[in-house]
Order: sequence, then C-alpha cells, then structure tokens
Amino acid sequence: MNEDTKLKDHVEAREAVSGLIQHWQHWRGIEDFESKVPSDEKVTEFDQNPFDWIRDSTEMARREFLTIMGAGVAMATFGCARRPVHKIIPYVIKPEEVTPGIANWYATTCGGCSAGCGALVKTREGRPIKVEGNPKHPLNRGALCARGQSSIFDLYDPDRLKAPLAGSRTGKRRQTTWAEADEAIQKRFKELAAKKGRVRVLSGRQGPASRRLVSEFLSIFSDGEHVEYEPLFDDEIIEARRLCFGHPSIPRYRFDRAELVISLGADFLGTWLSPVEFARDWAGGRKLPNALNGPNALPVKATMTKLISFEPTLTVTGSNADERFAIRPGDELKIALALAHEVVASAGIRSGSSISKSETLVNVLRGYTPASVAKEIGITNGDLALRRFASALVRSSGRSLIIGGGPQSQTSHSLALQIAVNLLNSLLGNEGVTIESDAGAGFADRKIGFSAVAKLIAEMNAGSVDALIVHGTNPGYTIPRLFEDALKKVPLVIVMSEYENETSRHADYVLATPHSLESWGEAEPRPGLRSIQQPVIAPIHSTRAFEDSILLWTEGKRPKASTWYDYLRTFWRNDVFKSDRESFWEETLRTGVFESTPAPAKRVEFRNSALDRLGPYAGTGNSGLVFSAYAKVSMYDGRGANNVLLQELPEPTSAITWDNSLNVAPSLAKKLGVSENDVLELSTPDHAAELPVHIQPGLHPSVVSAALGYGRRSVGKIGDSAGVDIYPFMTVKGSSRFYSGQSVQLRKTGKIYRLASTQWHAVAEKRPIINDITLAQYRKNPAASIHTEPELRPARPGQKLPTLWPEHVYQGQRWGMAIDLNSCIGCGSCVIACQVENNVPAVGRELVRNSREMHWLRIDRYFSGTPERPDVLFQPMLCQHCGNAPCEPVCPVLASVHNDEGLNLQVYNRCVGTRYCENNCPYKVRRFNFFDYWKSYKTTMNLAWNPDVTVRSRGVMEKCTFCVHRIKGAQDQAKDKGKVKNGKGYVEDGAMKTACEQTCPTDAIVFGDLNDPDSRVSKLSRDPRAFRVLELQNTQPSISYLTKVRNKDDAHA
Amino acid sequence: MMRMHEILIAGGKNAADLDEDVARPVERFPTRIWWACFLSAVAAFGLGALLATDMFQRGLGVLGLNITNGWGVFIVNFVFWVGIGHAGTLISAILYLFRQRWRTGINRTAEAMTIFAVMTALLFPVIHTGRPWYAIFWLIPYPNERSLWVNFRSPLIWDVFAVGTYFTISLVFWFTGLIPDLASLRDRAKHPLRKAVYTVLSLGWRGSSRNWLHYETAYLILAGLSTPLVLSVHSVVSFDFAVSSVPGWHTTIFPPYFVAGAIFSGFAMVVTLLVITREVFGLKDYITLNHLEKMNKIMLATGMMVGYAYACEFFIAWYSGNAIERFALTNRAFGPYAWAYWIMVACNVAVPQIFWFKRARRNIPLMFIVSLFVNIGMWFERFVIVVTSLHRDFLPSSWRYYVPTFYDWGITLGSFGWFFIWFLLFVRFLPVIAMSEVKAVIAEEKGDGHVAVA
Amino acid sequence: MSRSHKEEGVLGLFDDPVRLIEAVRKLRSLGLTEFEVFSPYAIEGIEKAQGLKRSLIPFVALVFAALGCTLGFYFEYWTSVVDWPLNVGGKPYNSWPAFVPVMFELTVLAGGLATFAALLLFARLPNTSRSALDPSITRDRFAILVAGMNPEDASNLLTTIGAREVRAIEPRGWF
Amino acid sequence: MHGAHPENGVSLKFHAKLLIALVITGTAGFAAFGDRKFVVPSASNQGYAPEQPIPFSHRLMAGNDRIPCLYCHTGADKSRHAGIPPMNVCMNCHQVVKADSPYIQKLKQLYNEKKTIEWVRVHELPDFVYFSHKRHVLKGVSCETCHGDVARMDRVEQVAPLTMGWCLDCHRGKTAPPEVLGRVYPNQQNPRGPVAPTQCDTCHQ
Repeated sequence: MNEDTKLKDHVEAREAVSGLIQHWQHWRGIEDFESKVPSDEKVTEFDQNPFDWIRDSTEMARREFLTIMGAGVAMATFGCARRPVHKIIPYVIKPEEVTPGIANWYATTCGGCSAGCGALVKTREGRPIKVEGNPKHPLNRGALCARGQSSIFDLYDPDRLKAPLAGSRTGKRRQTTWAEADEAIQKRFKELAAKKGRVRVLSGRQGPASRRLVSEFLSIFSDGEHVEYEPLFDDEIIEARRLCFGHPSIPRYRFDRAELVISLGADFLGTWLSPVEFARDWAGGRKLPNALNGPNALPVKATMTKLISFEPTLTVTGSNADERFAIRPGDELKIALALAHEVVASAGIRSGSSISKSETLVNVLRGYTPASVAKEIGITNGDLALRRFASALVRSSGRSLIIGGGPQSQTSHSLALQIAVNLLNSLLGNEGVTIESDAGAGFADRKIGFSAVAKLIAEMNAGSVDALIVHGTNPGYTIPRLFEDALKKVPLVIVMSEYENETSRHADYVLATPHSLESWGEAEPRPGLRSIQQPVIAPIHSTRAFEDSILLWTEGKRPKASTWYDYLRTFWRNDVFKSDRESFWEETLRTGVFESTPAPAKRVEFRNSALDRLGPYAGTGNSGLVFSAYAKVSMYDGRGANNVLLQELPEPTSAITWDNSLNVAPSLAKKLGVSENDVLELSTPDHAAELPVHIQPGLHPSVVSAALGYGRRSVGKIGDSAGVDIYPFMTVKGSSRFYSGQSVQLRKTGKIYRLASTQWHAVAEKRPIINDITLAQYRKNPAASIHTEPELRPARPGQKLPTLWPEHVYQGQRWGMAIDLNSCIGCGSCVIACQVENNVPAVGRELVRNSREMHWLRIDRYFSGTPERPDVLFQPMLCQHCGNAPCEPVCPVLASVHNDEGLNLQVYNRCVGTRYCENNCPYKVRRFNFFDYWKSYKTTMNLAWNPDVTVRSRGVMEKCTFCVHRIKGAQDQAKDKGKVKNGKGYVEDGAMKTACEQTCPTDAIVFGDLNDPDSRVSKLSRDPRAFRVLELQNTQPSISYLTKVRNKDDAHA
Repeated sequence: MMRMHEILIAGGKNAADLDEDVARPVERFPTRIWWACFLSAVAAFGLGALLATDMFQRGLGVLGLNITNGWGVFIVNFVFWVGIGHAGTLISAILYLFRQRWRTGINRTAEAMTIFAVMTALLFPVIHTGRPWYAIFWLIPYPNERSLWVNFRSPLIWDVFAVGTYFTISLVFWFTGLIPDLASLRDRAKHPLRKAVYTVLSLGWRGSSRNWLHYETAYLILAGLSTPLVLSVHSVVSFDFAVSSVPGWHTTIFPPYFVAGAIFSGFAMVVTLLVITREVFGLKDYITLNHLEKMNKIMLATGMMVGYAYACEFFIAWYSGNAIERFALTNRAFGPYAWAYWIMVACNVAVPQIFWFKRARRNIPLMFIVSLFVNIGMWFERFVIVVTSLHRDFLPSSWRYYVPTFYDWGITLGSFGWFFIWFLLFVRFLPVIAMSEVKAVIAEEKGDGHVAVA
Repeated sequence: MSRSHKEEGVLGLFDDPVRLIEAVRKLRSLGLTEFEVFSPYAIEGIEKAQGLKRSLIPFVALVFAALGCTLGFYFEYWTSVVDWPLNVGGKPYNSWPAFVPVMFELTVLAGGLATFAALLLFARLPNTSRSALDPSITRDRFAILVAGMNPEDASNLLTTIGAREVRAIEPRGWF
Repeated sequence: MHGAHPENGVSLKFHAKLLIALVITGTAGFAAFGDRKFVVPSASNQGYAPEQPIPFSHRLMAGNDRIPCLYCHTGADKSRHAGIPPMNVCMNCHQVVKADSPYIQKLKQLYNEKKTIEWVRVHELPDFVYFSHKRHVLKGVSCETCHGDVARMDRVEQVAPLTMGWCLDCHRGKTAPPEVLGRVYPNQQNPRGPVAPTQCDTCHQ
C-alpha cells in the first residue's frame, strides 16, 4: 500500500466510519466473503492452551481443505476429488467505500500504551488486519513499537469480555444485559448523589475530552475525584520539577537536539515514556554519512550522538549505549551528583545561571568526588570515566541531556535523583534546549504515578469511598494486596475493562469495554498535539465505551451530546479547532492528528531551595544482594500479557520468550553455583517467589533483576500461564512506591525450569557475520574491521568471487535490502510487524523450547567484550534472498526458486517438506511447519489473517518473502498509473515498503531496487561500511548490512 | 589354477546331499524358532507402523527435529540401510567378476539381504516428509495437470534414480540367479500346489545347454552393470551431504568414504545373519569357516579404510584453514555429541582390529559380537555425520541440540521389523544357497572340472 | 501356449559332465544336429563341444544402455531448459554436470532390464508348459535328448556313447 | 536349424511380441500417471454446476436482457474479486420487474429482513492461488475465456478445468485468445508467444 493510496483511503475514512456504525450487522457475514474463515466453524472457547502443540488434537478441519492443496486432500481421502461446498454470502447493502479485495486505511491512535502514537489501520472487507504507524503523525512519524504492532491480536482475542457481567465479589459471575446493569448502577448513583456520596474514578491516562467528561460526571456528586494511574510512571519527575522549577509537569525531551545523552537507568529506547518518539529522535543524531548524504559527506567529519548509560539491568537502551556501566539501583544519584561535582569543579557555574554557589550546593556536592563514588559503586577506574564524561558534558553544554527514572532505578533515592538530574541539566544549560518544559501541560500535567493513587487507597481503607469506577488500568495487579484489600472496603466497585482482570475480580459490575480499534477516543501526547482515535470496526462483542457509560450515567446534568462520539466532536470543535468549520473534523479524520502551534518553550529558573531535598553525602548503601525490577519491551507493565505475539517476542537482551527470568551476572552465578534454568527462591521480608535463573552478562555482581508484567492471575489462557508476578516485591513508603533497591535473599530450590530461549549461543565466534568499530576507527577507515579473519576475507560488495557459472542478469527491478546495524536498536517491532503482515503463527512455549519458533525475521544478538561490560550487537536476520541461493538447487521439486526480480521464492503448495533447503541455508532463516499451527487461531482470531498471504499448513517450509504480496500490489498500482517497464509495473524507490521497514523506529531497514543506481538501497549497499553475511560462501545475498559504529572515546577505543 | 586354495564344501557332500540340505527348511513345516522370530519382527513393524500413522495425522512435530536440525534419525536410518544393502551386490557382482568361487556359498543370502535392506531404506525418505502422499508422486517426473517437472540438480532426485535403479537391478540379478534353483525345487516338489508355484517362479527352466549359454552371458553382464552401480549408489547418497554447503558435509572424500563404509557395514550384517542361518538350518558344510574368515578379512580392511577417512577429514579441515570447517570437526570430537563420535570410533576402528589374529577371524561367537559392534558403530557414523554437522553450522545464533523422541526410536525399530519379516520369509520359502553354482564347485572339488578347463 | 507342439525323442542320462562332453563330441562327429543337452549347472566348454554360437545379449545390452543414457539427458535437458527454464540458485538452465548422475543411473537401468528381457527372449522363457524331462536333471544328472531318429537307433547310439540310462520321451505337455 | 530344434518350444516371434507388449503397456501406464483419471486424483472441479438457492438464470439476465457482466460483478475491473452483487443491486430492478414471481418474493422478503442469499460457490481457486480479475479484465481477457458462455447457462457451470496447467497454457500463449495476443504483439501478422509472466510468485505469494 503506497502513500497516495493511503491518502485516497483517508478521504474515504469519514464515510467508512459512518458506514460501519450504521450497517454493523452485516459485518458478520462478509467475513466469509473471501477470507480464510469458514462460516460454519463454531465460535468455541479453547479447551486447553491453544498453543500446546504436543497434545494438540487433530480433527480434519474444514479449513484444511482450503489451506492444503486440493490434490493433497484428495490423496488423503482417496476417490473424491471434489472440494466441499462453499457458500458465498454477499452484502445486503454494500457500504459504498468497500470493494471486496481492496484494503481501506483509516487513521487513528495506537492503543498499545498511553504514549499516543498515531496509527494507520488496514482493513479488508471491514476487518482490521494490520496496524501501522501514521507517517503524518509528528510523534512516531510512521514507526510503531512491538506492542502497537501486535495490538491487532488483542482486538480478536477470544478471551475478551463479550458482555457485561454482574455478581458477587467471590468471583461467581453471571452475564447481564446493559439495560439491567445500567438500571441498577444508576439507582445506586442516584442514592449516592442524594446522600453526599463520595465517588472516585480511577483510570489510565486519559485525553482532555474524556477528562472533562469524567469531571462533569463527578460534579453530580458532592465529593468526586478522578485519579489516573500508569504503573510505570515516575511521579518523582513531576514532583522534582515542581520543586526545582515550579511547574509539575513532565517536560518534552529533545533527543534530536542532544549530542551527548547520559541515561541513569531510564530505558528511553524501550519502555520509558514515549520510546518510539525518543528512538526516532535519538537515531536521527546517529546516522553516519554515506552515499545517501551526498559525495561531500566525508567519514572524517562524521559525528554521532553519544549515549552513556548507567543501569542496574541490561535493557534495550543499555545495550545500545556507547559506554555502559552496570550499577546497583540507587547508585544513579551518586553518579549524577559526582558528575555535578565534577562539572562545577571544572567549569564552575555558568554566568546567568540561576544556580548560586550557595553553602547548600557545596555541602551537597562536597562528598561526591568521582574517586569516592567510583570506589563505592565499584567501577574499576570509574573516576577516570566520570571525569571524562563530566568534561564531555561541559564541552557540549546546552547540547547534552541527562535523564533518569524508570522502574529499574526506582528506589528511595528517586526524588533526589530527579532533582540531581535537574540540577545537572540546569548547570549545563540544557533546560529549554534539550528539555522543553511548557508553561501548561507537558507530557503529563498531573501526577499519574503512584502518589495520586496512594491517596485514593488511603481513602478507601478509611472507608471514605462509596463508589469506585476503575477503567483502563489494573491496580489489582499492579498494586497487589494493598489495592485489593482496599477494594474490599468500597461498597460499589465498577470495573470497565476489555478483560476479566485482577481488579475486576473484586468488582460488583464488570462492564465490557471495546478495544481501541472499536471505539472513539483521543490522546494529547504533548501540548498542542492532538491525536484522534476512531473506530475501524463495529464492536465485535456486546461492549460499550467507558465514556459512553459515563455519559449515560451523568443523569440530570446530561450534556447536549448524547453519545461519546458527539461529545468528542463538540469538544474538538470548541476546544481544539476553536472554529465551526466541519472541514477541520474531516481533515483530522484523514490525517489522524491535529497540531496547534505549541506555546514557546518557557525559560525556567532552577530554584536553589530544591537542593535542601538532597542531603549531604549519603555514604555507602547496603552491600548485599539488591533487586531491580524492570519492564520488557514486549510485556511493558503487563497489559499485553494475553497477546501471543508479545509473549513469543524474544526479550532483546536475553532472547527469552513466554517467561520472565531471574537475571544474575555470570560472576554471581559462579559464586552461587547456579546455572541457567536453575530455579531460585527470591525473597524479601514480605514476599517470596521462585524464578528460573538466566545468566545475563552486563549485570552488577550484587544485583539480581526480573521483569514486571508476568504472572497474571486472571486475564486469559495465554497470559495466565506466563512467568512470575514481580509487582509484589515493590516497597511502598507513604505516597511513593519503589520497584527496585530492595535487599533480597536467594535460596536454591533444586528445581529446574527450562526457559524458552530463541538463541542459545551469544558469541559470534569471530565469524564473518557481524562487525563493529569505534567512531575513531571509522573516521580513519570506514571499512575497518570488515571480515577480520584473513582466510575468510571475501570480495567486497560489488566485487565477485570467482564462480563456475556465468551470473544470471536481472533486467527490470531487482529487490534488495540494506540494514544499518548502527541504527538497529533491537526493539523487535519489525519481528511483530512481519508476523502480523505475513500470517506467521506463534507456536507456544513448548515448541520454542524445541527451537521451532516461526519468526521469519529474528533479531540475533551477540556479546563481545567482557561479561561485566559487554558490548551488545543486534542483527536482524531474515532470508537474504541470495543470488546463488544454496536452498534452491537442493529442492527436489522446485518449490524454492528464483524469480526474475531476484526474489528467492518459496512455493508452499509445491513443497513436499524434505527440509533439505533448511539444512543448506547458511543463515538458518527457513521455518518448517511441524504442525498445523493455524488450527490454534480459533474463533475470532481467524479474522486477523492477511488475505493476501497464504496460510501455510503442516509439512511446508516457509520464510521471508520480502513481502512479495506488497511488491505485487505496488506493481499493480504502478501499472494502473501506466508506469510500466518491460511488461511489469515499475515501483518507484520508496513507493513500497516491507512490513519490517515500514515500522522500524530508527529507519535501520531500507528496501528497494538494486538495479537502480540511485535508489537508497543501492547507495547504501555501496557504502564503505556495507558488508554481507558469510560472503565467503559466495551466496551473493541481496541484503547488505552496515557496520555498527560505537562512539567510544579514542582513549577507550 | 582351478584347484581351490581351501575346501569350500565340507563333509564330502555331493550335489544330491546339497539339494537335500538346502531344500529341507523350505519343505518342512517352519520351526518354533522361526515362528518366534517372525512374530516378534511383525510386532516391531506393527509398532513402527502405528507410530508413523499417528505422525502422519499430527505432523512431524512429534519427532525431535527442530529448525536447525532439519534431518535426524530417519535420514540416519536411510543411509544406514542403503549401506547394509551393499554387501550383497558386491559379493555377487564384483567377486563374480573376479571369479572368487567362495562367494557361491553366501551370495544368495547376501543378495536377498541387499534387496530387503534397500526396501527398508526406501521407507525413510518417503515418511520423513510427514506427507508421503506428496513425496511419493511429486518426486517422480511424470506429465501432470500442473505441468511441473522435478529439479534434476537436486541430490534427492539423484537418490530417487540411484536407489530405485539399484533396487530394480539387484532384484533382477537375484531372480536370475534363483531360476535354476527354483527349477530343482520344482522337480523335487511332491505337493501339486507347491509344484505349480515353483513351476511359475522357475519360468519353466529345464537347464538346456543353450539356455545355460544365454544365462551365463546375461549373468555376466548383469554383474558387470551392477559393479559400477553398487559403487555409484552410495556415492550418490553421499552427494546428499557432499553437494550441500554445511560444514562437515561439504567434503570431497565422502563418496569413497561412504562406499567403504557401506561395504564395511554390509559385510558385518552378512556375518551377523549367516552365523545365525548356518546354525539354525544346519548349513555349516556349505557356509564354512573359510567363507566367514574371508569376510572378516574384508571387514578388517574396509574398517581401516573408514578409519583412514575419519582421520583424513580432520587433516583436510585443518589444512583448508577454514575456521568454520575446523570448528565443525572439532565440535564432532569434543562438542556436545562427542559421545556419539567416540562410540563410532570405538566400534568401527578399534574393535575390528582383533581380526588381525587368525584365531579371532575363525571364532564364531567372537565374530558375531564384532559384527554387531560394527553395525552399531556404522549407525552412529551416520548419526555423527547428519546430526553433529547440522546442529552447529554457520551462524552461532542458530546453534541447537537435537534429541530423538520415542517416535524416532519406535519407527526405527519398526524398520528392523520390516527388514526381518522379509528376510525370514526368504529363508522359509527360497533356497538360501545358490545350489546350481555350488554344484559346479562341488564338481570341481571332486576334480571333474579339469576337463572343462582343457 | 504351445500344447500343440509335440516334443518326442530319446533321452540318455549321464552321471558326470566329462562323459557328457565326450558324448556330445561323438554325436556331432556323427553329423547329428537335432539333439539337446541338459545339465543341473553350466558346464564350461559344452557350448564349444555342441558348436553353439555366442549369445547376442551383450549387443542388446549395449544398445539399450546407450539409449537410456541419451534419452535420459534429453529428458533432463528438455524439462529444465526448454519446457520451463527456472533460475535455480543462480545456476544455468542447462547445468549438465548435475544431470550426469541421473544419466548414469538410467544407463544402467536400461542396460540391465534389456539384458534380462533378452535372456527371457533368447531362452524362450517364461514357458511353464513343460516339465523337466527327468527330475534328476535339475539335481545332479546330465542328459542328452535325441529327436528325429527312430527310437531304437537313438537308444543304441546313446548307450554306445556312454549313457547310463536311456528312455523314450512320449509326446506330451505339462499336466 | 534353430526352428527345427526341440528346445524351440515356443517361437521367437511369440516371445518378442510378448515382451514388446509388456514394455508398451508399462510406458503407457507411466505416462497415464499424469492423467487425472489415474493414480493422482485431480484438483479440478470441471463440470461442477450446483443448484442455487434461487434458480437465478444468467441466460435470461446476460443472454436475453443483455445486462453487461460488470453491472453486477462490479469488482471485476477494480479488484481481485469480481464480486457477487449485494442484494440492493438485485432490488434495483426487481422492486418492479417480475415482482410477483415467487422467487422474487423470496428475494424481497430476505431483503426486507436484511438477510442475504447464501449462493453456492461454483468457481473457486485454492487459497494458495492469487488470482486478480482486475489484471485479466484490463488486459482484455473476456469473461467467457474462463467462465464459458455464461449467457447461455441457466445454471452456472464450471466450464474450464481451472488447473495450473490450464492457466499456464494461456500465460504461455498456447491457448491465449487472439485479442490478447494481438495486444501483446501489436505489430505481428499472426502473433504467438508468452502473454503473461510464468514466475511462481505471479500466482503463489
């Protein structure tokens, strides 16, 4: 689907939506129209974990006739060659914007997390089949993270609530009707309104409109309050900014303006605040000169944003840092202040800075000499490092950025840390440049972390809450025990949720809410940027939006608008566009986003009073084992736990799927005498849990870490079976909550639990597979380090090794790809995008253990350096579409052949399954269907299939196709436009993107025509950094990789 | 020159006695031992068939295979059985061309074994795809409604032709040899039905000198054709590996190495079977210690060729200087699968050395045990080649470990059942010794032959 | 099949091949041609004594082997170059070295089958309509069947050239 | 001399005939493998003409009334799918035309109940085949080429085998309709040659 068609489809958006709302009853039947879903397949619950393959029952499903070759079926059932009767079910009245076989695209807002990225949704015959980033959205600019990509599977999750539930809190539930529920609830509210009831609404982060709606609703009651809670949020940031600058808001971090970033535990590339936006900005500053930037871009001049990271556990951010140090959670503060100490000592305080060299400042900083800090946090000659960084900071004053936060470094020092960070940024004059804080709302203008909800909990416990409405957040899980106990003291609890969850188990009413793709909404990612969320399919189940319910219950003071849709529209007319022009609304629906000129960034003054919060030098903290909880890119805070794709997405740093592990440093493992998969009991005074060990390079020897978001107790068949719940380990002190920093004990249990890992060996063994050099080396020789082993030195790209045969010539276009390892951050969104686009099934924990995962595109990660300070390399590995493909000559039935565009094709219906190609593939990117995986995609999940891609049946080999169906689609459109070269539609460079390329937040992947010397891909493949994997095999891959460059200081190169 | 170096027929037996001795098992009601063996063979095959059917129903996931190890025990068995199938043709064809008279006592059994072994081998390529109904038809180039052909560049297609041809020719060769003996069974037969059956089978052979003339020529040509064939078959099978790019497979030494190995294992199997047969059917006078000793000598020789190949692989890997190749070989001997490697070396190289001693060569129980060891060792040789090369190839990121499951083992057992079913039926219904040929030998040993050579 | 065909004559049975060969020589020296020799195994030299021509089988085998080879290559070439040329792993359409193994196998196959067919043809097999003239022939005895002479002379002749036992064969078929 | 010989029980000729017969039947049988009627069952549904819930007659509509195909099958030149007309298209005419016929009654009733007719699918390609009506129609392939003379059918029947070989013959130009050939090779007297790609991914993706 290329740009202009997207545009065209946006135009259709408005009608489409109305059409959806009106004719939704027809959206049932037409699934049959041409999708792979048989009408008569009963919508039944799974009787077991659907991904439990070894015990899978094998009825000859009717679908099988569709998916495996007719002849094959005839063979199996000898005699009858005729296929079973199939029905065609046409529309009664066809929505005019729908043409069966042609996709419609709608702009909306991603519901994956609360960051509010813009999304484009692809629908076929009314069923959404793919969520992509919206290129016109200033936040994510077309990219999307793994969670966003996979959200389509949440929509079709069979475990979702299908109707409102009522019943006792003991968990005995009965389905009820909306009318019934509403009547009862409204009755209760009337009473409460009458007798000064105290009502609370607890929700996730909301857009302005729904905030106002809720406040209107609460105004019915004499005492009503709206609390928002995002479990992974640091209120300390807001609090610290209140103390330091006087406005409580999370500012906008401008990574695109920074040339030196120091992250103190904040995983801003993976899970912190707005990862996609940050990753895009940050990667922009790391693009190296190459053919793309024109001839006069010389490597000698090359500059790169430098990233330094101090973090307790190895995250995506840490593994992409140029210099990374493993520390204990809590030591971030010391490092920040040591840096401050050094900055002040070396450069003094900039003139015009509001910071006065006061007694307090001196007192605070005195103790934090790099030497003492380095010694204490145990970094070998860390004092040198700290001095280096400090002087680097000074050098790039105003162009540097220090950030801190995130669960893994959330300790009792968090507030102090944030103040120190503010101090440091102010000292360096970064405020207002790389950090834009706005007079009004920032990223968040109110505390939506723990402190707000702490107050609520107190009230609940005090019995001073009569009714609680919970929506879009799951405190029963993220604040275990504490919140659950409090809930018991609330007479009326209403939970609005897509799933039964840990909170809803204590509710009187559980009202099913629609998925974000089924409902209206909006988000305000930052001041002046509004993102609209429109439904792309009528609700599949009998659900009702939170806002619609609120509207309905706002009896008496009911606003003019009768539905949430009207309310939102009115709100936007009055508050966003501030105009009556309808065209505004239409325009917004097309582009999905509305940006008003943001108020100019306000100059902020650092208030020295804040320093009082920083006590003098704290001295050594505890020296025993410290725990650090962190969030994975896949699981985040646990909301995606019932999503198969996310569960099976390998953690970038550990390659583990389907479980969370207890990560320990190799040295610690040796000390404890434990090895991978040994189960240890992790215990604090008030909680204990058993986790399997994963030995993780890059951890501090006295730190153990584990991921949040696992061990869900009641979400669905998939989430409930995965991992161990880490939230109970959090410590609560008054209005603040810390995930990390607890001192913990470990005990051997003697048990073994086999973690399902997708990569067993993490060292590249000096093979000509992957390269990295330092910036200094790169400046001297861009091609440095390519293929270090002399006997493995192959031809440089372009050159050819001697071959026996003349090469095939490709007239017309020849497809190829270039992957810049310097940009790839290993976030894994391409993996999910590929899975959704190409109907690649998830196979479940057991089969991942047996190494049968199906990912067409995987991300290999290799460690170099020492176990204490490893350098991490990520390498997206997919079919290389070799010119001399080793897989092809060995296939006895020609199921694997080349086409005249240089694509290495796999013809599923010709494949007999000898698996010879798989053996002969040096890159091991071919995947074999050991079972009929599609059988696990039962009931509504069937709707997620992409009808342009064949669903593979068992016994068939499959692999990356370079999204051949997209290529064909692009050629088809080119033909329509008359752009034809030798009989084929000619696809302009960039007119067609593969799924992985499209979603990459850092533009690491570039796809295009190798025969066109001016295409981006052929320029990149001529770049001096370009190399190809295992070139010595002379497989002539179509994919070039670009060497990773690390911005280490020369002294430490 | 025609005088035999040592006596090949003991106990002064003459042609008539020979007929008696050979025909006895065929004409009597089968013994208890036979029934016991037969039934257990059927049981084993039944188990295998059951598991295979279930596998076809559910998918290959029930096996131990994974995305890195695309091939496992099934292919090991395929190569193993094809290898077993070599001794027969070798003995009948090559020894025939070299006029090695001692072959006559054993060639019939050896050929039968060849045919059954190949039949067993052929099972595996078909079932290892998980959907045999495709594998069977789509590997054969026939005009079809998809107007598709096969890929003649693929070693698997070469296999289809090589093994197919080998099976056909061996069968023809074997049957040709059977004709005169079937005739003599016919003429001995009392029961009309038995007579009728053997009449049809013997095609009405009467042993006229004209027919003997054509017969001998045809037999000679078949032997001539089979000789390059038998060498080609395992070479082609070895191409499955040698033609690929997998380190540890991609080796030029494979064809001769495989052929040597095949003869090695083939002879081991022949010894195993003959020792039993001559015991059970009292054919000690025709399958003498001299026969067995000669085979043991060949085992010793081929065993050392195989040992040489093992060493040579290492040398070449080192000499090539290719790091990946070097790793593949080191990984064999010292990696996760070292156990398999050292079992292989012990059984194939160490154990046969005992045959340097004449007394060992002529010691029945000992040679029986050794032959068993060699069979095991050769199975492991194929296991080592297939599995250890695959499980750690080019990209360390995809290094895995392969563990066969109950299905792998069960179906393997089934293949042995299948083989022995056929073999037992053979010893029950057909002459296990090439009577007409042995008669010629008897004549010579009596000294009647000398005129003929004049 | 050949019930109609009569076969009659006098059969002389011998005990060892040496006598048999001498007998054959004698018969031929007497200018006798219509006789046939039977033996349980191939006796070297008998064909010389009997003056039989060399078998044509080698020639047949050669022709068919050559045929198998050429047709084999032609088929491979036609399917992968003419009928549907496909780019397989960057190899040329006519990757003839890869075609050799199949060519070889087809050579052997054709040659072998032709040989067997030729054997059946020249030996007039299968021909199940006749029994052995004497059961002992396929065991350990040798025989000469003389046809087209009157029985007495034939039997005398046979006894004089050393037949141990002589008897007339009555015209009959099998069963 | 041979002929007269006792051993020459059966004539050389007879055996020769026997063998040749064997060889011929063998090869014939082998070739016959390809024919669907033998060992490999066919994937083709040729001749399939199921009964439909409403005896809709293309003969009347397309034949007598000359309604162009694309009036109802609107997708044919826009999309992969020609499309089955939604019921409102039927009702465009049948609000008035033949409104009294029992079948139209049934149609109307369903329509008012917002129910649809479940037609029985006649032409169906397996899911692993990607076929685009659009490309074929735009290339000038007439509907009849694949669907036969529908305008003469009371009940639609699958005329073409719709097997891969059948598709290929057309793509390779062997059985391509002359108008298409003419379009591909404009300046040739009697054009022949491939008219469409035969790459595997043309149809399998």
